[in-house]
Amino acid sequence: MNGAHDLGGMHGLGPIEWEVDEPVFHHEWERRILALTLAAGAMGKWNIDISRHARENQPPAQYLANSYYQTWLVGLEKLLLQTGLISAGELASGRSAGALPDALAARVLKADQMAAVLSRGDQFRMADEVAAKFAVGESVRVLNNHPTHHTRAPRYTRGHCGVVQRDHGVFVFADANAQGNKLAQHIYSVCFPAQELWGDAAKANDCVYVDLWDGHLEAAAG
Amino acid sequence: MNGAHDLGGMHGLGPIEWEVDEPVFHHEWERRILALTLAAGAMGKWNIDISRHARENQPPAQYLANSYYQTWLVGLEKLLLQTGLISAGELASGRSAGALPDALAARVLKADQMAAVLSRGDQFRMADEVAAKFAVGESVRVLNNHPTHHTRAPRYTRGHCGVVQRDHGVFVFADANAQGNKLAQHIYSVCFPAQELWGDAAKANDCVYVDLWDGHLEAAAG
Amino acid sequence: MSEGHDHSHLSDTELRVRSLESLLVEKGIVDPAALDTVVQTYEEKIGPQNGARVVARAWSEPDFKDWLLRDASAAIAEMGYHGRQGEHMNVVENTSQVHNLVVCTLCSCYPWPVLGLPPTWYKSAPYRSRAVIDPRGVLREFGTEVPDEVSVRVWDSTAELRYLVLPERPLGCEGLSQEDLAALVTRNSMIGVEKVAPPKRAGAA
Amino acid sequence: MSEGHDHSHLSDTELRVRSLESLLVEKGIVDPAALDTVVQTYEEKIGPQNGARVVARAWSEPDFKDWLLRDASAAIAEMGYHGRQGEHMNVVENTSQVHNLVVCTLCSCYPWPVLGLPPTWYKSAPYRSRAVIDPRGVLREFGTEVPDEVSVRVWDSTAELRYLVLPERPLGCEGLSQEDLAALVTRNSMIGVEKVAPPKRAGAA
Repeated sequence: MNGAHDLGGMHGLGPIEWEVDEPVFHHEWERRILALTLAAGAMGKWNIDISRHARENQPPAQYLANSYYQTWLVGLEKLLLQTGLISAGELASGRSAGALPDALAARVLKADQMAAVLSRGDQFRMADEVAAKFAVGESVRVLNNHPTHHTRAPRYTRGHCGVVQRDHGVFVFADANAQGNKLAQHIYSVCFPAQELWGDAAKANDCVYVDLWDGHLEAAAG
Repeated sequence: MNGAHDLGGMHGLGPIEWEVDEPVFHHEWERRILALTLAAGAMGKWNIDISRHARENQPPAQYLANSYYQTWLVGLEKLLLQTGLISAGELASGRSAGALPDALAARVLKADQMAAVLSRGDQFRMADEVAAKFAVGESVRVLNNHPTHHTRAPRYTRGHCGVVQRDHGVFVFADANAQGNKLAQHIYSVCFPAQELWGDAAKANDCVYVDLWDGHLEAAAG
Repeated sequence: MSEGHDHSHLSDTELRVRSLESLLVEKGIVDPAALDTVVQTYEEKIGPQNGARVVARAWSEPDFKDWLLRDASAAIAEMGYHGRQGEHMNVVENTSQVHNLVVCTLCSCYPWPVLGLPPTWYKSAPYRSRAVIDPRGVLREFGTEVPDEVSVRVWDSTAELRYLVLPERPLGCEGLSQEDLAALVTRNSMIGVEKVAPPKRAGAA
Repeated sequence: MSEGHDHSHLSDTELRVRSLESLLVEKGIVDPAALDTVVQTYEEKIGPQNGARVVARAWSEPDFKDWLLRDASAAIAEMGYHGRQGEHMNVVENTSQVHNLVVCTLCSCYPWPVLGLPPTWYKSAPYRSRAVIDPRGVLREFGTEVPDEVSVRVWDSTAELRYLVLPERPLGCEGLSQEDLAALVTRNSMIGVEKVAPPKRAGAA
């Protein structure tokens, strides 16, 4: 979706407010929403792309006004409701209206399992043997598509040409994964000259590298 | 500027909430800010493009949360301060700290003059004899520029090709006018096939017409 | 955001506008009577009835219609409609093959002398964002279904040209006066989000 | 918006989070001890000191540096750093000709196992919007001037690949242990918004 989250190239968002010796968290509730999000995610009811979409798919004024962890809260509430893990009544009251079914309860991570899960991480590579559509050195163009669903091709790359700099291998395609479909595609690191993206005001020797899937690209004249 | 005001093609902004038998104004303050804006504008301290930029150049979250007339209020306060017609202290207190200089006071419109000004309108055409850079029927590409200043070339047209459908003649160039520079340029109605702008999901027989100046365009291969 | 928050926000706005008005009046930057003139002009005098008369005349007088499509500013001015935000007019004609829709994606430009001030939805982010990328979806939201074989032309008012849609004259208008025809023409049909409905026949339910 | 409004908004958030936590615990969706494990992991165990050790080793051991640039995931895992948000690592090297900068314009992807959780500015709209269109302006805001003849390469983390910048080893590091070298390496230098400063000499002001 062409949402407010797709920030690359936007103007008017003000100076970068960096903080010396910034703490990891600024508020206790930030610790809690990080932990709740990772723990609830372990139930396996959604994947990372569904979760990204839940966060980005907010009214743009709200997305831009929210802090990072406020957006995590919005996303988690939405995912818990969408998947039926909690009901709207439970969310409003903060009280459970019934225990979790046994099959789900069995998936709840204990502390030691959690440590193992964080240390192992997730698996986004896929074992499928999929031929690469593009070769390193090839010129590609990002398809000028504007889907309303989740996509990882930023708007500032659409319709622009770059060169495949590296083939990262076969991964799950995020745009489809956000809709619950597992497609195996190559991801490429595509190098875009800054002037191709932003015009002559950009510097001739600068460039932007973007990781894009087969589904985002078409061959371009070299 | 690539601001939140440049809304063409954005998703996630919700349904269109139209109202049956909508009144011209919903609040008394809307009447007042409309009138104040037109009356203060008559002092000639800014032009329409400076005024548009004052409105659009707000923090994006604020721009999107504000109603139309709230944005007019933000714009007018900013213009009055920038041009020195009022001081920050006067704005904060709502009380005048000194009378207007005579030269400015002479420009204040009385009621009958206001009626004439509204009925006459403004003049955006320029008498300059400027050769058209493009002919009707010619293919043009919108320059892929991303200036931080005011521009009337929407982001969704940048880098895209269309055909000059009509030459409207010579007008003041908005992008420069917003910076106080009067440049005379032709404006063209450029027809973009919807698929050129939005990809294959758009309908083949739909199109978008955008009014663009010489300064926004370059020749494209037919 | 709660309703409560929204209301307090609106009344902050109200206070800011009142304070600004009293400052500008006290400082002599604006004349109170001139402010009233502005409000009266756009609340009472100028509105879509002007555009409706232009449309009705174009439906009735082929020469006027030709003029209107060729030089809208002059043809409209001849009917007495001119001025701010309508200095440079263009009229685009709906036909059986073409449906036109007007938007201003960058702000909310609108032809004031013929349509008055724009309605809230025209100025809203949902309309401005979607009219160019999903015009048929927008039209559907207004109950207007445009057949696939008809081209939709969207006019984004990015410059000082202002657009008025000349809707198709509905069937069943034979013998109607220009005044009766004008009464059929809605503001929305001149923006292009709906069509003009045929006249209700006397005695029909 | 006033300060007061902002505070009440934050405490709304606090209440919502507390209510959600007590619901999820009561319903058995999360285990309270597992929540504490998450917080401890990212607040106490994992942070930029991990990445700094990777950098110091790459500065000290040419074979490790080659491995790191060729297969970052494996080289970094060998040092014991792996897991969530660092499954597929890439290391990009700053040289006298190239300066690298990492961003995630679409959300805030960041290599957690080597840098910990991202700082607020990295997740903010100002950084995410400008890093790709005006990287030199962003660098200047961090006090980093990149000469015109040096290429700036921006890495937008749009997929599940995570980026770590290998900064240039500063002058004056002769004889420093890997531990001393690691102490020079800042989080910001591994995102690419600053360079690593040379060590302060003993006795220098």
